[in-house]
Amino acid sequence: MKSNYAVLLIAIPLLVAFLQPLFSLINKRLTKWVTFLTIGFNFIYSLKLLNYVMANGAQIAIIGNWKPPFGINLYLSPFSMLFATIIYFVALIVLLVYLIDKPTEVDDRMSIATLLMVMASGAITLTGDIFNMFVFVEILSISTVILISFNNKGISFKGAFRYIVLASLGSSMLLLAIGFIYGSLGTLNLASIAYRFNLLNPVYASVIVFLFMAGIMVEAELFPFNAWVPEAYKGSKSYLNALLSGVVGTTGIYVLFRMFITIFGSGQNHIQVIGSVNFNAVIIVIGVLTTLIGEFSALSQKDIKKILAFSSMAQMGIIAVTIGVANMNSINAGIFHLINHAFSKSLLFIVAFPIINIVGSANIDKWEGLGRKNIFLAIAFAIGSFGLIGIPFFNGFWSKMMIVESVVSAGGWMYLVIGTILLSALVETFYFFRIIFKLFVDKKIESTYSVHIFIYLAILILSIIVIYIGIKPSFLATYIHKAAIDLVDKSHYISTVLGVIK
Amino acid sequence: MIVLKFIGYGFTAIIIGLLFMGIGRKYTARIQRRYGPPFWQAFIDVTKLFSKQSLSHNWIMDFGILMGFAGIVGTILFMPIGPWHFFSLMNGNIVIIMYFMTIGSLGMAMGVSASGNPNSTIGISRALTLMVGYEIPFVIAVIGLIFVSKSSLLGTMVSLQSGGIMNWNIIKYPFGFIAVEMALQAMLGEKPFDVITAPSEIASGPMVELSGKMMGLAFLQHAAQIFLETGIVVNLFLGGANNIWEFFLKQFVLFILSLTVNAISPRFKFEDAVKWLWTWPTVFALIQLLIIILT
Amino acid sequence: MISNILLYTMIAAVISFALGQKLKAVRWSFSALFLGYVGFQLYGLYGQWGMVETHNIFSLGSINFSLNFGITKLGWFFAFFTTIINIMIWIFSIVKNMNEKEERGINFLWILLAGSNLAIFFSVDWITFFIAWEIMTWTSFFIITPGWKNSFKAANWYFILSMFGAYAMLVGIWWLYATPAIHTLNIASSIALLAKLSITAPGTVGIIIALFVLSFFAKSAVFPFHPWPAEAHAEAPDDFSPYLSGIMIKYGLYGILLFIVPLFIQIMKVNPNIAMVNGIPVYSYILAWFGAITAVLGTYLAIVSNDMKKLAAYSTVSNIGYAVTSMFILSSAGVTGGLFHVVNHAVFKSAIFLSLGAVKFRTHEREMHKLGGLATKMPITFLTFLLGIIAAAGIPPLNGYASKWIIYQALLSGHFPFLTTMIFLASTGAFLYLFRALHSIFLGQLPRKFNNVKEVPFLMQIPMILGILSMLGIGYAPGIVLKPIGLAVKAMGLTPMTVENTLMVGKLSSINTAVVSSTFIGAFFFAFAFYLIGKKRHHVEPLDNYTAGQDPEEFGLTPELYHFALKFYEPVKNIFRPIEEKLNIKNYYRALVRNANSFGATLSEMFKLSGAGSSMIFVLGLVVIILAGWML
Amino acid sequence: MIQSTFFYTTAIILFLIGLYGVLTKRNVIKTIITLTIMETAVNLFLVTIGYVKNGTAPIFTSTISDVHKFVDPLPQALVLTSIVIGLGTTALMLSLAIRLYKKYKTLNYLEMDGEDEK
Repeated sequence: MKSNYAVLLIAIPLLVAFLQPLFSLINKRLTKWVTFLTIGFNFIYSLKLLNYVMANGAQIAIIGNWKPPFGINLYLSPFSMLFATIIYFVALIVLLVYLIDKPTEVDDRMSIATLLMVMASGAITLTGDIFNMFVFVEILSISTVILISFNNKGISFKGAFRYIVLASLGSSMLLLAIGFIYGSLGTLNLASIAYRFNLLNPVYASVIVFLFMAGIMVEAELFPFNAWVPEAYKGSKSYLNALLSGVVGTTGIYVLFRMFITIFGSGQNHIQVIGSVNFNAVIIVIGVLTTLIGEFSALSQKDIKKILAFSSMAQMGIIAVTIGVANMNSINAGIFHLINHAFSKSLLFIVAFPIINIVGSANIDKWEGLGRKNIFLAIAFAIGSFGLIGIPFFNGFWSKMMIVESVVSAGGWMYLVIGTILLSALVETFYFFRIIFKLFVDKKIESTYSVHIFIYLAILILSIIVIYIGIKPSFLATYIHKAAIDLVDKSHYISTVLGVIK
Repeated sequence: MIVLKFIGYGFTAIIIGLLFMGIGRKYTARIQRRYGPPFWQAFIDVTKLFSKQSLSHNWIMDFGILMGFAGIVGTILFMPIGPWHFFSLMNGNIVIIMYFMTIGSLGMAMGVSASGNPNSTIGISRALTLMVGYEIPFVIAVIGLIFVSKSSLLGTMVSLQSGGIMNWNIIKYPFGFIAVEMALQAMLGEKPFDVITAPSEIASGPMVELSGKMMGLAFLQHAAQIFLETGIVVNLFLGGANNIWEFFLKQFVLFILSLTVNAISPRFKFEDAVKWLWTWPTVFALIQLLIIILT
Repeated sequence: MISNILLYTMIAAVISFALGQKLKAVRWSFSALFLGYVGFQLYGLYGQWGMVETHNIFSLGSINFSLNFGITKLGWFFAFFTTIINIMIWIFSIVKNMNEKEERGINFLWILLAGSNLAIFFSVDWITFFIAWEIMTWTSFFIITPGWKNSFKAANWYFILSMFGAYAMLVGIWWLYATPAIHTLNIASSIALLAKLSITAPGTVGIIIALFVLSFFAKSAVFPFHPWPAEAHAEAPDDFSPYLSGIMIKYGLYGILLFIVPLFIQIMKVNPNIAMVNGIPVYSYILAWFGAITAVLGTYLAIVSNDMKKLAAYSTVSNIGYAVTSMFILSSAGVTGGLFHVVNHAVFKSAIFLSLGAVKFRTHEREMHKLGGLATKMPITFLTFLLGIIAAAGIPPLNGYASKWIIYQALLSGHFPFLTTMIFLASTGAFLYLFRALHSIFLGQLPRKFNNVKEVPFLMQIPMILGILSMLGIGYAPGIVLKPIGLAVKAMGLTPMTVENTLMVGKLSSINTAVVSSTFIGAFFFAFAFYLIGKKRHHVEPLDNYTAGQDPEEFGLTPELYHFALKFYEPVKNIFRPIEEKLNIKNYYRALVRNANSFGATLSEMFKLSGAGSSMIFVLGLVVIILAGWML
Repeated sequence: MIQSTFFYTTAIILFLIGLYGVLTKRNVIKTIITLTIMETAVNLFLVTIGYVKNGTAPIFTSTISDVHKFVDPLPQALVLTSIVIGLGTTALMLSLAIRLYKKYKTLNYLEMDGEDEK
């Protein structure tokens, strides 16, 4: 069974993380390279697996020869592999910048945290066991907190502390939900939960879904569980924010997708989350509120990190809406948008890093005239924002078109939803254009900071991807199409994991 | 031939206009218990002006004055004067007439404001604003007439009024006539609407910097304008005319009417003039329009 | 073929970008030449109606995204005329950019804009239309921003309103698509299907129309979106203002002609139970009123503004108002008049803005009271402006009156007395502001600091002279434009007006433009004869003037002091002041923006609470969600 | 059964106490303590799920072979894991508290001001 080796995606980073102290004995900078190479391996291997599952359909990887539902299994499908690949990819690009960032005392420890974080995210996308998921979510939040607090500023600690408080609250909820699930269904395997979830008393099921939602929405940056977002983003380094939004946020939304559509979902054409409550509506309302709050809050900010933080929050809200709408087109659109957001937002965060260093401030008012100093960075920032706003022939355009289409076609009160979302998008467009305008103002900036070639490389790769998806989205469309089908097809998920059910 | 006809039309308009002006001065003087100049005084003035040296600040001034005069003369060609039609009836379109007329205003305005005297410019700004004032009631009244005659041609309107005084629009649509008559007072720049020249306020306004033949041309323009504006009203409301003398007579009646009001009125404050035009005549014109639409 | 042209445009844009900072002259000449080539190609496309080119982009789920370009009569007409005007403007900007500081990448954006301009007119499905629309919006935003010092604020007025419109259109497009009875993205078939749907579901059709109308109105600055041109046109670079005013603002009108007007015509044909006023649907009548209000409002705002570019921009708004009113009359004359006015306005307003640009190029002054007496210094510019305002005022024999005449024909023959009155009011008011601009800039006293001002370079004069010629030409023979318009009108399902080169036949009357022109010339010669009779004139200095007997030097009179230009129409302002204070849409928008900002600031405070506070939000939020969830 | 109800009730009460603390305490240390209380409550809850009255360890021996008497081992495993995670979290939070104190010389969250804008 080839697919069983997929465990390496989790095992190797874990192993390397524990070995990092040894490497740091040789040289602290070495740990960075080790981290980079490990994630590089993960990326390449997951890409291979992605192509494998694209061709051969979903696979499971069994750990310790315990067949599901008794043992722990990994579920390798186009959807999970696609997101694992994207997470590893974004992490890889971010690590490119991390490699050349100026050395600090804590390089080795930071490498461990980064490695664990990326490992946990990848593992969350792959795992087929709910408790396993919980553990990885915990690892994810702990390592994220560590990463944030390494910046050694008051606000980093504040942000980190706020995050860990909320994450603990969330994980308590998550654990309660898992307890309820186990108490009622007697299993922790996702597939068997999916198989039997509709047998539950609807009220009981609703409690579970609510608790689960509260737990995972902390990571997914959805209101009202996202109070940590601005301070944590502000507190950590700009390129690490790319990990926060491109990896943590993406993972959170991934879990929402997987759980609400496949596991808790009804598995019919228009997917409804099982329970006595209209969860689809709840998620849509949460998404809309998040979008509205995120965009309007971003409008009033001057600090680029906070602006981008609020913006990521808002984008997560938009994707949450697509989860709630839950028809085939909206799921396609949501996946597409999640991918686009991961790329564009990472690009923006990474570009912001050298810009902050050149200008010496994260305040956008001080960014005036950057285009004269370094046109490349300015254009890259513009590309990232265009991708995010959805200017035609940049990636975000297509996914936003699809989102609008799917939400509008749902009809009814969705017109209100799309109205609010587009209003927020208008606000977003405004504040991004404001920044871009400032970049190209005619003003002189004095700075001696020279941008490292690796940063350029990272920016270039992401810019090219953003534009390439914009011009030729068809190559991504095949992946998304299969991923969406995988996501929606509940019975296929169950039968793949548990074997054919008599 | 056509050139001769053209010149004939132009001179008719000028001569009649100057005659009216002369008679008007005499008439006003008599009302005000003065002796007044002879009725051919206007001709004497014009001749005198053309024989004197004139001052000009630049070529635009000359050009503007010429354009002003040309605009009015050109407009007269579109108007049926009793049985006379310069063009075929098809062209006597009220919309074109109203727009062609403005060449005159624009030309005059351009000419005098090129002189660079603030008094004349103030006069022009007043003239243009007043134009907005009087054109509204005038246009509303005209729209009503166009609706009833289903044509915007003056010729058609005239022919619809033929056959006795009871067919005249003044009898059929009296409110419209009242509105237009009020507007005509402003069009002719007579009191209480003589805010444009207002000699005691802005030193004759537009005319302040004109002299010699410039002044002469302005004089001629004014004469032609009197002819044109009264002529339009005659065509619209007084049933046109079967021969030109009848036409001139009707024009003269209108002109005397307006002179009478002029002789006994004070001057409006400028804003009040416009406001007044937008209230009373406009209300009359609207009443007329509503009557036409609803019947 | 069309895709090739668009592709070349992209390539040209990249080439221009690659040419670097130093080769300014090469770049601008290259792009002007390129545009000439495009114009030539477009001319060759005449007659190939119905040709469609499809490029698939991708399909996902049940949607298939593709770019479809085709040639419609209306589209070709717009594309061709805008390109011609565009060439005029670009010739102007060669010199402008060579002599002034050129923003990096501006030319690149210009070429992209020209490309999206074509794409808008050639798109046959809504997705393509929307894409072109968006590209046009953001490129123009970036072209406007490097203009004057407040340009960013100004561009935002434009941009936010435009984007608002674009999003409205986006919802409209997908609503169309989501409606089972329509389910198409093709523009032409969506019109037919919508018209049919209006029988069974008038509400849906009404909302869809409203969404599209919002978008088009926002772009064309129809009331209540009228504030943006004054900001954007005024603050834009001087060579871009003609484009904004001449071409860009017409996209909304194109949209109306492309979609709304044919839709109404179709609805009138297939739907017997639609509510009608005066023979047109009530909706259409209401929209026509929007146009009329715009016309009057634009005129008023132009009258009271002191900035010359603002004045011209408001004039544009009011002209758009005429065109909108006329189009929504839905009669043959109405649509023709609206369309014709669009072209005429494009010509004369570009000429006006070009001459204003020329004035600014030499004087660097924008407020009118600081200028004056430039006519003798810049005769060609003056002549362009003079003829431009004559055309704008609708005075024969220039082009503006021909379209205004048709508009009046349409309004009067359709029995719309009050609309006619509004339009007439606006049109008469136009004299006020146009003359004011003429006087304040070109006539009156020449300030001493401008004593050495020269006429602009010859290359800059070329487009102005072209403008003069085309104004005169169209005024003399409107048929050359009206004939292709007739084709487009016929394609909408109306009987086109009878026109010949110099003859326009209306329902109420007909007009021979040649006669009108020759009358004016004849009258001028008549007047000139009098002029020759009179004694020779004598030239004096401008300041040698009537001063009520005072010696000018005694009380320190300067040309600047003797130039009456500031607060020119204070009386008009006084008359309208009570109304203006109550109905200021601009303040309303400002308040909206302010409130959005403070709303955002309030919301973001929520994220600065203590750890306990954020936990509170967490828990309370969860409780609320659970409670609300159970209620839903 | 009485006992498991008792445990459930205790778990809920503990959870609510913890929640109350989290929501009201501005002091960093107190927040950490209350969070730990919450975790304990959840752990207690989990253990109770698998609890069987008079049950035995889930190991087959010669004397005990009644499967129904077995206590479910899985919740216990979960709780073990969760305790470990909780330990890690608490340690992390405490270290953050130390850093916060060093930076701001206070443990009251609301008094940690300044240094917000760079």
